[in-house]
This record gives sequence, structure tokens and C-alpha cells, in this order.
Amino acid sequence: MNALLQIEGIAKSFPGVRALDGVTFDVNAGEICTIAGENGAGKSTLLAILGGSLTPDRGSITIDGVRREEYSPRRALADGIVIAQQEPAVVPQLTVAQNVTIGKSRAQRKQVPGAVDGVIADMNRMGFETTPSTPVSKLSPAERQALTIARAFAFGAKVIALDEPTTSMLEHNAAQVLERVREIVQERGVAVLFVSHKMPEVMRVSDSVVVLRDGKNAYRAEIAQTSEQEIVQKMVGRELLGFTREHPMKPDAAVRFEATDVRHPKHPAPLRLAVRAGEVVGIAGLVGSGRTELLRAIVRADHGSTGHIAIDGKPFRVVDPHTSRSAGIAFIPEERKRQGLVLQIPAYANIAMTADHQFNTVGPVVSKKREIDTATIQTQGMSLRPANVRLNARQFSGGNQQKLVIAKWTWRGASVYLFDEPTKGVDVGGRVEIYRLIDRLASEGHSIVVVSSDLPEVISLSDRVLVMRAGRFVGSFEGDDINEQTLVASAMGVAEGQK
Amino acid sequence: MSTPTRSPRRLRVNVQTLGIFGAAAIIFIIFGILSPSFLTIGNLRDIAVAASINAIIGLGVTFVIITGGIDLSVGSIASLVGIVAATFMVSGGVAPILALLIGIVVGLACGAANGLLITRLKLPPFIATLGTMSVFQGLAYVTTDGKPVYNIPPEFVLLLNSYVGGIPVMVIIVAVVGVLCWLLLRRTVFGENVIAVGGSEETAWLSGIRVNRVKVAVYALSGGLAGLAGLILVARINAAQTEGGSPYLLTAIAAAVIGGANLMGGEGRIAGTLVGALILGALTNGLVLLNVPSFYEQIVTGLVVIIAVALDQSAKDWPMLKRGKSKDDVAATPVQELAG
Amino acid sequence: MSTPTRSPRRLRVNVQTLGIFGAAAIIFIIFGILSPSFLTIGNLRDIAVAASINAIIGLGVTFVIITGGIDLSVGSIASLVGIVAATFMVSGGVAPILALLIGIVVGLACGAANGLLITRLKLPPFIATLGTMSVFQGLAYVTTDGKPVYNIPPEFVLLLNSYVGGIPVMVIIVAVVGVLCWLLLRRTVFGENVIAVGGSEETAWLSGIRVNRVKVAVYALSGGLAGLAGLILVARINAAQTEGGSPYLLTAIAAAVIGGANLMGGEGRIAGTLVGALILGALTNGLVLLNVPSFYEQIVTGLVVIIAVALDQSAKDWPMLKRGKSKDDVAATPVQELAG
Amino acid sequence: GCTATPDGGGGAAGEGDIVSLVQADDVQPYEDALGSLGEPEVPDGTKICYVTRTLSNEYWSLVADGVENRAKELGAEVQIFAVNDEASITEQLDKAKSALTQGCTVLLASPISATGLDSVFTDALAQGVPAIVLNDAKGTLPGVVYSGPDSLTTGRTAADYLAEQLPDGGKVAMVEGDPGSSNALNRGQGFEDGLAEHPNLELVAAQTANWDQTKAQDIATAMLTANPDLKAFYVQNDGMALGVATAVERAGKTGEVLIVGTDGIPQAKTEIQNGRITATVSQKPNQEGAAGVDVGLWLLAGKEVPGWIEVPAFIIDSANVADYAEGMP
Ligand SMILES: Nc1ncnc2c1ncn2[C@@H]1O[C@H](COP(=O)(O)OP(=O)(O)OP(=O)(O)O)[C@@H](O)[C@H]1O
Ligand SMILES: Nc1ncnc2c1ncn2[C@@H]1O[C@H](COP(=O)(O)OP(=O)(O)OP(=O)(O)O)[C@@H](O)[C@H]1O
Ligand SMILES: [Mg+2]
Ligand SMILES: [Mg+2]
Repeated sequence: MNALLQIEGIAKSFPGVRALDGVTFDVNAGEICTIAGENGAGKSTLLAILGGSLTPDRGSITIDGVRREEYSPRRALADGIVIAQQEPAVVPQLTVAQNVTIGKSRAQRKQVPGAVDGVIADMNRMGFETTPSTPVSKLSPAERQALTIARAFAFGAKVIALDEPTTSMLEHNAAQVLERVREIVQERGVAVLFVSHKMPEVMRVSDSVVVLRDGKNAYRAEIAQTSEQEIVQKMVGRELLGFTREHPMKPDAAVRFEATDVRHPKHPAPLRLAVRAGEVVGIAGLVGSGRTELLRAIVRADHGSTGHIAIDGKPFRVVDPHTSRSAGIAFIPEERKRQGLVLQIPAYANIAMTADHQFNTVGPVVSKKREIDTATIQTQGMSLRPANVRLNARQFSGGNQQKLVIAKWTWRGASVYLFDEPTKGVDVGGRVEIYRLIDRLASEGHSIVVVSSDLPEVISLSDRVLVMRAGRFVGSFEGDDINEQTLVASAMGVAEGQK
Repeated sequence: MSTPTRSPRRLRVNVQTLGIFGAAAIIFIIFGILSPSFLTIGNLRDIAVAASINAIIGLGVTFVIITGGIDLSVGSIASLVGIVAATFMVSGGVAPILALLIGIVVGLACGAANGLLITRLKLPPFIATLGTMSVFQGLAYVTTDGKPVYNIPPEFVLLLNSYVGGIPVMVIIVAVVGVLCWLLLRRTVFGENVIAVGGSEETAWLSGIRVNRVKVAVYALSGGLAGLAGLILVARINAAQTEGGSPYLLTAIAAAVIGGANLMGGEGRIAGTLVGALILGALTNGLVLLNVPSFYEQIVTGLVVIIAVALDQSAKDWPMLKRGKSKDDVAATPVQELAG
Repeated sequence: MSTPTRSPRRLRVNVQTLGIFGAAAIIFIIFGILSPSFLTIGNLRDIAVAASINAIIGLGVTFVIITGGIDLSVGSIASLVGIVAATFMVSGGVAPILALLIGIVVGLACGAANGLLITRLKLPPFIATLGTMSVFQGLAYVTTDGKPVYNIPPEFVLLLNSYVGGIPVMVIIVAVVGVLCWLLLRRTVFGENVIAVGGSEETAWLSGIRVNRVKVAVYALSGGLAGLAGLILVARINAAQTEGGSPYLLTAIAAAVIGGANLMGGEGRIAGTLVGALILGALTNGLVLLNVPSFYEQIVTGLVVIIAVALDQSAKDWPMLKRGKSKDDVAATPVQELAG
Repeated sequence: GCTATPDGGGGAAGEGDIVSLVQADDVQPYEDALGSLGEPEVPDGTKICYVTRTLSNEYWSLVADGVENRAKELGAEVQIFAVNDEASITEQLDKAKSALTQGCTVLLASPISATGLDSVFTDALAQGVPAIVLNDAKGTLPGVVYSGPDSLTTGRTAADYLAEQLPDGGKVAMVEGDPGSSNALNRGQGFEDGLAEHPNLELVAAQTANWDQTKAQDIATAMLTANPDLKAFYVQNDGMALGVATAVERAGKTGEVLIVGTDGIPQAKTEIQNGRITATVSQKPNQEGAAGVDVGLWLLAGKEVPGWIEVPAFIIDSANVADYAEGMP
């Protein structure tokens, strides 16, 4: 019998970029097929074509033996294809229920009366509690992702594509979510295309894997017949050497960055954070534990936050992100698209956004050339792809966009770097590069804070890990105490971490 | 994140609405104190009547604004519809009821034309409706060589400008239209789609919403209501003036925005728009009662509008909702920014 | 994945600009064919002069629009500044040069006031400037009790409304202001910040840009330029009219939007705005030369504006350039949203 | 057909005794009326209300002055109601309504739309409040007195004057006001009717400048470009005429190309003295206002009044401008 979904020779180019170049593979009903590939390999583009929001230059898509003629989201949905976007495609102004039924005709809603309850139930099974009347504007990124995943199955789709569905989730959440997805797949015999940069979960959930490289499918295998190393090797095209921390532990180094009495309107408890020169402090905690708020309060991103900042013992008057910038604090925010970049302007302009007068030539006139050169040099060190800072920020894939956000601060130089989820949506190769970057900054004697939901990441980077719960520090771990069990336990409050 | 105890959006809406309702209340009370005749039934009725045209146009514009668009042609549509309907009745001897229907259809058509320009030619709504604003106005002139149409049949006037049980018909019309608009926006799939398109056009489109149809529909609605307003105008002044509608353009949009419609899209409140129109009506009326010279009247009006909306904003201004409306709220509310 | 061949953005800007330039060219050619006297030096100069006020106001508005705001008070500011400066000269016997400076300062102050209302009171720009529009207009009335100011000193008129080497001073002013605006927008940190704020306020804010300052500055600029326009207006008609500026509100914004300014923020072109103003000027002039009856004039103007911008849009619409401008188009390319 | 509407019109017209005092088809110049009816006296509690258009329009503020001065002269209380936008008919209607509710005993008004205030007039008359229309929008409602010129004649007067000045004819152009406004329509109509009687005058261009001085200047400039042999401009108000004068001056044709304005505002007369404007069809705002006040008081005193107090428009040019040096008649 024919495969449920047949993708044949799909090609798609963007100005100056060939995103897809003859991708061909099949997916059977009841199969979870991972599409692996580096940032920019073309995964999202492929899914966009599958979902009808892009039309391929060449190639064809066949569902249930029927060849797709017209490419539009309506058509795709009618064919029973649902894409759970990499950027959760929800309308904040609408409620959870409305976001489930969005785009469905009254008739369709009648056919599946239990749709909303089903989604709520699934979200519960996935470990996220919410109500139909909750406005989506009130949901955390993780909850939004869960909603996008759960609703994808709500209206009896045949092919569901999940594009990096767990980037904002903690391991155990993600595990729970994907567990539920597996169940559903078995129950209903649908086909799932799965995109993720988290290799462990890829190995765990998928039945088979397709590796895209430079827009071509470079590898196809049953998970059972392959290994993580194998897949990664096919993705990056070379043996990937893992990351090992190089910056020296300096337990005796002087405290470089100290934030005291830090309060955020959402978590009024005062917090104190001190980081030594050359130290990497990881901050772990459940979603909503107030990690992002801590960082935002330090740089005074939100109205009503308070605190005192001292760097190398010298107090700084920090009242808004501007003064915090001048004090030498760099903040790399969690949601790069909305908070880190202006998508419709060139990469170099984004990078130069943190400038005061550094690029001025005569008087107030800035030199674009200098901006471009600086940006180019900075991003070369990070192997940005495509390596052209004149492209608009939106033309870069997730991982590379993250590099742009970091470059925004590195060219300028700061003494303190606050990273919020620095490798969200970044591929294995890219992660290692970013880890090295952070590691280098540390060995240069900067103070680093890394908020991350990715525990292995926290563990491999940090000299010290602080755990947050409900807006407070509930644990502090060093050396051998830094391991998944203790951190998770402390984060969930099962065992109190030793002070 | 723990389950929200009660729907915060509801709450927020209430706070917002309370904000502008509160402002309105304050304005009425102050005028009431300053001028004894202000809070009399008769005068309040006058205010309601005076506000009705802005209210009706404003309701249509509210839908447009929620989709993130703007409709600058409503004034011209009101003028054109008034002239056309009047000509049909006076020169064509068409029955009032029929003329009324024709008028509304013309309004819908004009609006639909706007919608098509915006969706098919992909014109920015500001430009499309700026263009049609002057096209429709021109058509109004051409219809009667710029001359007003007098001798409107009394039946027509009665139809829209009389009393039912002591309540002015046009106030009843506003009430009915208001309720219908609320139902349409908050209780139908179409309403959801309107908000979705305004909240995130891409999401709407990717979810299979026919973005173009939704847009065409809201502009048609806006045109139809502008047409209705144009007919009421005719009934009020016993004549159709070729430029009769033009003064309502800014005031009607103002009513919507004062009421909380967000020009960046995704937000708008039916009740708010009605209150916005009432505030404007009360201001004109009250300042006349207080015999404020017309020059100062403008200054006061401007200041009051600013203060009223400032109150509304501050009502929303408690920390969680800090970066209240404004662009990034649509992109994402602070709550989301703050989520760990 | 092959490395990009060349910068799409550069290209896009050019084509965009070409789009509206092309449209302008077509308009001029058509008029030139229809009316022999249209393309004469003298007439082109008249058009440039007629376009200058819209151009100057439009340039300021362009900055405001790029930040995602709007300024409805420019017309009133122009009126107020004209009245104030004229009163100073005529009643106060102040020297023209000084009056000119005073006028511009008043304009800057009015604009800054707008900026403060928007940043401090968090008012939507539409409301804030709608309010000040009527406040400033009221102030203009009050200053002279609604009466125009005549007998403007000839020196003042000469200052702004004479020729230098056969070129009208106000055209030179437009050119200079245009170049300065271009430098300000494209070649200074301030300009980069303006674009950043318009592109994503949140990003700008977190990057350490003083968003509020940028906004206040932008509205002050808009007010200052509106003031300058008001002074030129006085020089043009040898009088200050209390409502002299009001006709320019919509037309100036139109010039900016025709020129490619995106009311959703983040985009705007100095050259485009100037062309936009020229198109409007050419229309008024050309239609008079062809003696198109007033009624039809409106229709034609509307249609031409629509067509011109449609051409501009389509120029952007060939695949390479799909993504870019208006909210729709951003939406119109999911992958950019989906990427990473 | 007057019926109860939220905008008034409660009492059936004709019921009030005022209406019977008004001799609908009797037309008298103000002077005659004043002669025959004598100085009016002011009963206690008289409150004269004038609902005008925008006071920023010099002409209406002069009419308002006329009303105020006459009322003061006679010692009557007076209140002016102005709108903020020449086009907002309903704003005027709403203000007229509250004027009446505020107990005016005499209601003067310059309706933006000829019938726009009828409902209020009907109420006024029913309550025994005289209703008088000042200038331009002569209505049809029985019992409402009109004080002002026949607006068609203003345009006609201009045509005749130009015919005089240009014995061997030539091309003329007209600069119009807001396309929809009654003044623009009547003056334009009158002018064209007038030209019809002077075949040697050819109307080669007619364009609207929306009462705007700057736009008038740009339009006149273009008209001169299009018709180098243009002989004269008829401009529908003096504000625009000032703009046209500048345009003509810049074309270096001052004196060569005649300019006839309308209204007779002081600045226009100054320019007539300077020779930059040829003439203006002047109206008599002060007299219109004063006449309105008197008519109101006469009616209150139960005197019979003509339905139309004619305050004719007349030509001011270099010949007689000196007689009208100050303000307006
Ligand atoms: N890639 C995209 N992302 C988001 N929105 C888009 C995209 N492409 C187009 N749109 C929006 O959707 C509209 C086109 O989609 P839509 O389905 O409404 O077209 P349509 O099928 O012609 O609609 P209709 O069936 O009502 O005529 C465009 O006007 C644009 O606003
Ligand atoms: N809208 C766009 N315009 C131009 N180029 C684009 C656009 N969207 C994506 N690209 C390019 O197409 C290529 C594939 O992008 P895509 O988003 O599919 O990669 P991806 O595999 O999803 O990456 P990631 O793992 O970071 O999500 C990249 O080089 C990207 O720069
Ligand atoms: Mg977080
Ligand atoms: Mg992707």
C-alpha cells in the first residue's frame, strides 16, 4: 500500500538562498518521523509548504494517493494536514477555546463538539492545566506550545507536523507532552512529522528520521537502525566534537556583579544575586518560577521593578535598560524574534542597535561601512549562516538569529552577560558554538548568568547553579551536587536544596 | 502556571470599560453640577440624539479598526447615501422604506469596494479609503450638481426622526444596532475571525480563515452603517446636503478610539464606542449650556478627550498590564513577556 | 545552502521607490500630453511651490509614522504658529527673523507636548494628537479672537517667499529639509533608533534605546516642521489665517503614506514622501489646467491616488520582493515568521 | 409637513400669532422698515440668541457684531452660538435646540443648510419666539423672516460689473467655494446667469478652492498658465480673492487682470485701495444683524413685519471704496 504522505522532489528558493533542493521521502500512517537538520537546513520551509503557506518551486506532495494541486492553508487543512508552528500561531486576544476552534466553520465545530474539552483534557494529560475561557495572552510560552500541539489533533487531521514544539518546555514537561503525542498517534493512526534539535527526545519519540542538509535530504533511517551520533554526523556533515568547559573554576575570584534587593512586580520577594569574575551561574527552575522576571528586573525592563546594582564593588544607577547597558550589563532575552531583533531590518542594523556613538564618523553621522564591518567580524567568530549581515534579520533561521542577538552585545563588550534560554531552537552544532562563546566570555573574566530550561546545558556550562521556585531562590548547588536529579528535585520542591 | 482563578481578560475588559465609563460618569456629573438643566431628561435625550450619528458610524469603524484597518471614507459614504436616497424619493418618487433600503445597499457597496481595494490591490487601508473618500464625495456632488435636496417626504422623516413611547427612534436604532454589533463581534464565528485577523493576520490566514472575505465584510459593514447614519442625517435636517457627512469622519473614529479601539488592531469594544460617542455629544451640549465661547469650546473638548482616555489608560495601568495596549500588546501581553 | 547572491533589501528599497517614482513619472507624462503648458518650467515651479507645504509637514509626519505613531495636530500647529508669529511681528513689532525662530520654537514645543502625552500618559498617539489638534486650533482662535492677521512685514514674505537664482526659496527650503531629514533618518544613531522603535518597540527598549526620548523627539520634529510650514503659509498668502493649516492634515499624511510610510510602523521613505507631495501638487495643478469641473476633480484625484499606490504595491509584489511592507505582506510570507 | 420629532417641530406651524404678523411676500429695504415701524423697544427679560456658523469666518463674526452692537444699543441681552465647522449641520441644529431650551425670546440664525433648522424654528414660533434668518439661506417656512440679500444677485452683480469694465469682452474665470455650500452654488449660479446676458464674456474656467486662500492662489496661478489671455476673475469670497490677487501679482498682471471678490471684508477694501483687487460685491453684515434684532423686537411688540428685509449687496471699487473705509456697513 502507498504511504500516507509522499513528498517528492520539493524545491524552494528565497532571494539569494536555496532553502530546499529536491527533498523526497514518505511517511506512513501511525509513524512519527523526525525531520532533523541544522538551523537553516530547510525544515520549517518544508513544513510551510506542506501546510500550504508557501508554494514550492518544484516537486509534489501526495496525501492518501491524492496529488496536491493548490497550495493554501485552507487547502492543506481540508486535506487533513495541520502544522503546529515553530512560533506558536495563537491569537493572544482570543480565549483558549477560541484558539482551538479558530478558522473552523460552524459546521466543522458541530461535527466535533468535544473538540475544546478534548484539547483541555490532552493539555492536562501533558501536564498543563488551563480552562477554555482563559485568554491566551495569559498563557506562558510553554502553555502556548502545549495548546498548539494539543489542538493540532483536535479536528481529526491525518498528518500533523510539530515544528520544535517543546523549545519553551522543561525536559520532564516535554517528555510528558511527547508521551501523550505517541499515545494519540497509536490511538488514531495519524502520521506525525517531528522537528526538534533536542536529540534525546528525538531518539525517544520517533520511529524514523529524515536528515535535511543544505536543503537536500541527506539521510533516511529507522530510529532502531541508527544512533544519535550517526544522525548528528549526517546533519553537520562532519564528526561533531562535543563541548567541554574550558574556563577555569576560580572559587576565590572577587565578586564582579552584584544585584541586591531585586524585586519584580510579579514576584515581590527581594532577591540577591552575586557573580564572580569569570563565573558562570546557571539558573534552573520550572516554567513560571520567575527566572525571566529576575533578569528583566535586573535590567529594569518592566515598570515597577526595583534593585541595586554593583559591578566590581562600584554601585551603578540602573533605572532602565539604557542605564543598565551603560553599566555594562548585556541582556539576551528569551524571545529573540520579538525582544531580540527587528526582523525587517538588516542583521548589521540589529547588531548596531546597542551603539551609543561608536559608529559616528564626522559629528553625528554614522558610517554604515563600520557597522557592517564590525557586524561581519563579530558574526564570523560565530560562523553565522548565511554569512551576510546585509540580509534582513528575518531571513536567518532560528539558531542564526540567536547568534545575531548575542553579537549585538559582544561587539560592544559588557562585563555582565545575562542569557535567557540562549539555545532555544538552536541546532546541535549551533549550541556547541554558543556554549563555546559563553565559555570564552567567562574565561575573559566576565560574569555570566544563564537561565535555561535545558538542564544538561545548565549543568555543562555552570560553575554554580541556583534553583528558583515561585519567585525565590530555593537552592544553590556547586561541583558534584550539580546533576539532574538534585536540580529537578529542588525545582519541584520535593527536596530542599542545601543552602 | 496555576489555573487562573477567573478570566483576567474579562477582568481587564471590565477595568478598561469601567475606565471610560468612569470618565464618562465624571463628565456628566461635573456638567450636572455646573448646569442645572444638563441632567434633565429632555437634555439627556438631546445628547443621545446628538450622539446617535457618531455612534452608528463609530460602530462600523470599530470593526474595521479591530482588523487593524481604518476607514476614512465613512463621511463621504454618509453624504453620498443621503443624496442618493433623497434623490430617489424626491425626483424618483420612490417610497421612503424602499429609499432607505436602497441607501443602505449603496453604503454596503461602497464599503465592499473599499474592502476589495484593500484585499485585492493590497492597498494600505489608509490610502484606499482616503482615495474613495474623495471619489464618493465627488459622486455625491455629481449626483445633484452639488445642490442639496430639499422637500424630503415627511413619512421618511417620521420613519427615522420621531418618537416611539417617548424615546427618539434614532436612539432606539442605535441601541438595536449596538446590541447586534455586540452579538456579531462577541458571539459569532465571524466576530472571532475579525479579532483573529486583527490580532495576527498571519495566524488567522494559516488557520484557514478567509482573511480577504473577513476584511471585505468589515468594510462593507462599516459602509452600510455609514449609509444608515447618512439617512438619519437626512431625516434630522429635512434635506440631503452633498457634504453632510464629512464632519463625522474624525469624530466617529474618535468615538471608537476613545472607547478603547486599538488602531494597531485586535482590540475594540462596542460599549466603549457608544460611550465615546456619548462623551463627545455631552461635551458639545454641556459647553453650550455653560455658554463657553466656541473658541474655548475647542480647547476644553480637546483637553477633556485627553483626560478621559488618560483615565481609561490608568485604569488598565496596574503593573501586570503595564505596557497596556499599544503595538506590543498585540504581539504579546506583558504577562507573556514575564512568563518564565 | 548556497550563500546569498546579493542584498535583497537594497534592491527592494530601490524598486519600491521606483514604484512610486514610476507612478509619479506616468502622472506627469500624461498631464504633459493632455496639457501643453503642464511641463513648462514655470508650471513645474508652480507645482513645486504648491507642494512645498505638504512636503515639509509630510517629512515630519514620516518620522512619526515610522515610529508607529500618527500626528493629527500638524494642521493646527501650522495655524497656531502662523498666527503667533504674525501677531508678534504685526502687533509686537518683532523682527521677521526672530518671529521665524519663535514660530519654530512654538512648533517644537507643541510637538514635544504631544510626545509627552503619548509617553508619559501612555495615550494612543491618535487620541493624544486628536486632542491637541483641537486644543492648538482653539489657541490659534483665541490669540486673535478668530480674526486673520494681515499686513505681514514684506521682509518676512521675502525671507520665505522670494527667488534665489530663479528658484523659489521655499523649494530650496524643502530640498534642504529633505536632505537633512534623510541624513537624520539614514545616517544617524537617532534615525536608527527611530526605525528600531517602529520595528519593534520591545526590542528597541531591551537594547537600551530610550524609547520615550525617541518618541518625544520625533513628535517635536513633526511639530517643528509643521511650524515651519505654517510660517511659509503666512509668507505665501501675506496673511495668517486662524485655520490656515487645517487643510494640510490629511494631505500631508497622505503624502507620507503614498510615499511608502507604513502606518504600522518601521517603514518610511524621505524621498517617497517628497514624491507623494509632488503627486498631490501635480494633480491639483494639472486638473485645473485641464479645467476638470470641481465635482469630477475630486473623483479623479481619488482614483489617481489609488492607482499610484497600487502601482507602487505591485512593484513590490513580484516574487523576489514579496516580503516587505504592509502588515499584510509581512503576514504574506509565513516562512520568514517560521524561520527558526 | 411639521410633526413632532426629537429635533423639535412640536407645535403645528401657523398656530403661533407671530406667523400671522409676518407678511410673507412683502419685501422692504431695512431703512424703509425702520422708518415705518420705528425704533423697537425692549421688553423685560428679552434674550436675543444668534446661532451663526464659524466665528473664524470673518463674515459671520461681522454679522455677529452687528447683532451684538444693535442689541447693546437697545439694551437687550444677547448670546451668540457658533459651530466649529462650517459643514457640521447637526452641530448647529443641536446648538440651536439648546439655545431655545435656554429661554431665548428672539432666535436669529444663519442656517448652514437652508432647511436644517426648520424644526427648531417651528418650535420657536409655536412658543411665540420670533425666528429670523440672517443672510444667504432663505428658507420657505411660513413665519420665518429673512434678512439679507438675494444671494443669486450677488453673483449677477459681479457679472454685470465685469461686463461694464470689459466693454469688448474676453475670457473670465471663476474661483468657487466649497462645492456643496449654498453660497458657492447661489453665487456661481447668479454669476453664470449674469454672463448669459453678456455673450462677449466667456467663462473659460471654474474651479473650487474650498474657501481656502492658499488653494485659491495655486488655482488662479494654474488658470493664468492655462489661459494667458485671461481678462478677469470672479472669486466667491474675499479671502480667496486675496489669494488670487497674489497669484495675479506674481504673474506680473496686477491691474491687467481684473479681480472681483465677494463680501467686502476690510482687507479686501485695503487691497482695492492698493489696486491689487478691482472690486468686491459687498454685503452689509452689520445691517443684516441689526435688522434681524429689530425685526425680532417688532414682532414681540406685535407689529406686522415684511417677510424679507432686503439688505442688498453692492459693488465697492476704487471709485467708492473711500466711503467705506472703516469696518463693514
Ligand atoms: N503568507 C501569509 N501569511 C499571512 N497572511 C497572508 C499570507 N498571504 C496572504 N495573507 C493574507 O490573506 C489574504 C489572502 O488569503 P485569503 O485566503 O483571504 O485569500 P482568498 O482565498 O482569495 O480569500 P477569499 O476566498 O475570501 O477570496 C491576503 O489578503 C493577505 O492579507
Ligand atoms: N522569508 C525568508 N526569506 C528569505 N530566506 C528565508 C526565509 N525564510 C527562511 N529563509 C532561509 O531558508 C533557509 C531555511 O530556513 P528554515 O527556517 O526552513 O530552516 P530551519 O531548518 O527551519 O532552521 P531552524 O532549525 O533554525 O528552524 C534558511 O537559510 C533561511 O535563511
Ligand atoms: Mg523564561
Ligand atoms: Mg525552523
